Amino acid sequence: MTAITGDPDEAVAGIADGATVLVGGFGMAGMPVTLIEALIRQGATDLTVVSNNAGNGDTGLAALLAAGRVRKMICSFPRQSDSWVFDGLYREGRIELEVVPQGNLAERMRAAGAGIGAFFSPTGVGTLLAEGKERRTIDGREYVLEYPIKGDVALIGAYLGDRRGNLVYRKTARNFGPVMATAATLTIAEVRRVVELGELDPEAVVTPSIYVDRILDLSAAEASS
Amino acid sequence: MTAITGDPDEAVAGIADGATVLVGGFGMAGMPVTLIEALIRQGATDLTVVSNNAGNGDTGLAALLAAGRVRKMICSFPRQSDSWVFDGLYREGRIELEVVPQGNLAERMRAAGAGIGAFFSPTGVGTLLAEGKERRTIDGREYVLEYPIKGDVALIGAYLGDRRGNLVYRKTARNFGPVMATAATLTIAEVRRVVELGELDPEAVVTPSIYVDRILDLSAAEASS
Amino acid sequence: MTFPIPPAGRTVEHLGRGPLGRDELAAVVARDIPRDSFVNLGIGQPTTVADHLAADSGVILHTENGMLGMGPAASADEVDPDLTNAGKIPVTEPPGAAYFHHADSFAMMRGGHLDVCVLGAYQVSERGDLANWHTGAPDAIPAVGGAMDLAIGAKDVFVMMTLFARDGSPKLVRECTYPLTGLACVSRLYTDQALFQVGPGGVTAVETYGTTVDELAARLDVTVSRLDGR
Amino acid sequence: MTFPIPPAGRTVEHLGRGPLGRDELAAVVARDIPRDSFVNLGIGQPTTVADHLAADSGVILHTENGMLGMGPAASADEVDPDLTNAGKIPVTEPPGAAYFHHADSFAMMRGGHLDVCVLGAYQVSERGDLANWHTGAPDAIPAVGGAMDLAIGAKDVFVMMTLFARDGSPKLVRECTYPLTGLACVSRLYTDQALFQVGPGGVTAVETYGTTVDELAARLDVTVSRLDGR
Repeated sequence: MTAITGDPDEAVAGIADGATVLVGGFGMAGMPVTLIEALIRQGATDLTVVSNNAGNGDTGLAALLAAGRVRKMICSFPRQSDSWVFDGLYREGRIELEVVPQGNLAERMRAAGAGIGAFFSPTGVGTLLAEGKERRTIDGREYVLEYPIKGDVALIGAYLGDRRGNLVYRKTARNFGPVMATAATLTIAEVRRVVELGELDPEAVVTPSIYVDRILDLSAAEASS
Repeated sequence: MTAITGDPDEAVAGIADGATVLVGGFGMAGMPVTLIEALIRQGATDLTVVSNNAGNGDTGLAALLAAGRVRKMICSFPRQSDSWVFDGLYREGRIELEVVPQGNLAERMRAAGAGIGAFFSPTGVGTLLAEGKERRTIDGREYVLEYPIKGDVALIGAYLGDRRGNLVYRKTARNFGPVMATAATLTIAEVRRVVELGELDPEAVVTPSIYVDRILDLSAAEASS
Repeated sequence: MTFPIPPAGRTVEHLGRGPLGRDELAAVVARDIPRDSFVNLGIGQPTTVADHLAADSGVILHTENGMLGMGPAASADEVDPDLTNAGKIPVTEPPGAAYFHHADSFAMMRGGHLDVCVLGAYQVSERGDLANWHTGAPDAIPAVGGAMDLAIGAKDVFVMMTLFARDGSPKLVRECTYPLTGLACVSRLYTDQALFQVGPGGVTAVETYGTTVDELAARLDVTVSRLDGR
Repeated sequence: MTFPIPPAGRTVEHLGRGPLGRDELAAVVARDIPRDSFVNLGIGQPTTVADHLAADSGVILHTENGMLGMGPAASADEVDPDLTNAGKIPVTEPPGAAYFHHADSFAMMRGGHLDVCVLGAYQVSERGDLANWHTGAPDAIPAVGGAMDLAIGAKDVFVMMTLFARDGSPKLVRECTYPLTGLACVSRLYTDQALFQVGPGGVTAVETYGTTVDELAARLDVTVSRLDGR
């Protein structure tokens, strides 16, 4: 059953030190900024964060990094024009980095959510990022074996949720949210607004409630703050 | 570019003898009956058909089987209360059968569409249906290696298509259609009606036009017949 | 009638009555499905469990053909050929439902997201092996559907069946003789004669209906423990 | 200015002019994208190819962050932070678009459904190996994004780059010295000096701009063929 709250601190309660945290967003689109700010207050540390980027500017994921809470980043594209927080930590040797091709990153999380033990991907064959990985030729094409990435927690941003926990997204802010929601033990979504049952079109629900443990209703959060 | 026609015979033109044809539907829901009828007239034979069931009653897939065009069925559930056509052919040894667990069937087609070379599935481990398959223990759990199922052709039923070829489905008639659309070289969809560009909600498109080669517009077919 | 949830740690023998009827069995299964669970009910008898879920149970039904939040069977004037359950029976769409395609539906199962799945069976072994898809008879047409996916695809797999076949042979066995559907996947076995836990710890009777644990143990070829260790 | 599509089977040397400017290069790439193609334009210079596609080209743009049918960059009053391209630049949504999540977006790429993908590069080898993600410099922070997925994820991979680096060394090479993005994946190489086919058959010049095939061959360490076999 999905718990719905307007309190960001309640939404992130219980995240443990050492947890693997999947963080949605592609750049700032779909980034669960309010949940990340709450996670900083909550204090969990020694985290492994899985996210496409390694933070932009000084807010959101960048602020979590700046607070020294992240031991390791697993991402596809850490180096951006505004990723100075990560860049600094990395150059000082204060953060570990695993670079994963973006599609393998998404598919490895899908595999975790879909109960797939491992899969052969053609992406990265013959490159540095496939070094040490099992390789196989299937039907004349080369593949490397990729394993699931499972999260203890997923923090995602969606557009609307209903009272049951079904989610819809908005435009390209959808990105990693639906995949991460399936891949974590505890999925927490921030949404702009929670609507009544029946207000979302069942044909257009992207993340069914089974994948959503907690929803932070940003409209309620604003109303009470 | 998606070709749109109101002529069922034009929609199925060029399907070759010996082709592997993915046929959508779960029972009759989502079954592309008009396309199958056209395929019977078109005459392609020696087909391998991949579909969840092996025909119901005397129409659709059952009629294709009855016409003697199918060499082999790959399906999860051939035996149904109204699958007398398949049952008869099978007992007479006139059709080959590969039974695949339903989720592996769907995932093997997804793999074909997604460029995955093979994947480790926990489904079927230790059963007759996994005999002879590569087995591996990953993280303490047993898996069998499953390979993609690729179609030369997919025949699917959808609800609406737009002029570009984007598709939406209706309720549980969605079933295998979206997966099969990704897994075939030539995807042909029958839809109740083709709508103008912009009439489908971009958030709710299930099968983007890139996966759709031809659309049979049933409303146009009826108007002209 | 329904039975109260048995007290933890004690095996309860319901005597002074016969074995459970089909409806009673479905009611016992329904009783044990936790509130607000996500549940898949298999084709056939398991489908009837839905009729015994309390209106306020919060249970959300999954159907393998791509729906979460499935409603009850459709009445004659509600029938929509595009909306069926896994048994191809027309059902309804209550508010809050969601549709998805087959790969997503089975990802949901295979990924272990369902809380409970209820299945029928030919045989269940003391370790929880399940045989429910194929009699192995030479003239039988094999058909598995989603059975193997469901067997490995829920946190708890409940089986409901009669404890004995028509010829009197037990269907709870040391080793399944029918072709397997899944290994060590069943956690609870609901029968007309008794409710058992099965698994790595072997067979434990939770409740009996119209018979005693000792009487049942005498008729079975497996060791049956009691919750209270007697 | 744009160049006509060169006649089949003949290498064309456009003399009496200098090498292509960036806009001209983008126009040549756009010229060679077949009508009604599904195309992914990489971050940076490849993005500018969109500006040279005819309004009636029928080309449908894919962006890795989950959209098919992407529109042009958003003007100031159209900016929507939820709608960007892979370079995180705000774009627009024309009628007929479709959104999907990242796993679906990369399944579309990896599954070979895109017709053309246009990428930048540090180096391309005569066999079509691509190096475009990492300079290998010890202090560089590695960042791959979708480059490796794109490299293997389209029926045709076009690369656009200058033919020579700032230090004058050729970027079309026998073997890439930069870390690879993908093996034997590039089919056509668009440069300021010439358009080449690369692949199993080695390097073939299709067009040159302000120079001759012979002049270029003298400056490159690879064998350059002509379409007409001379």
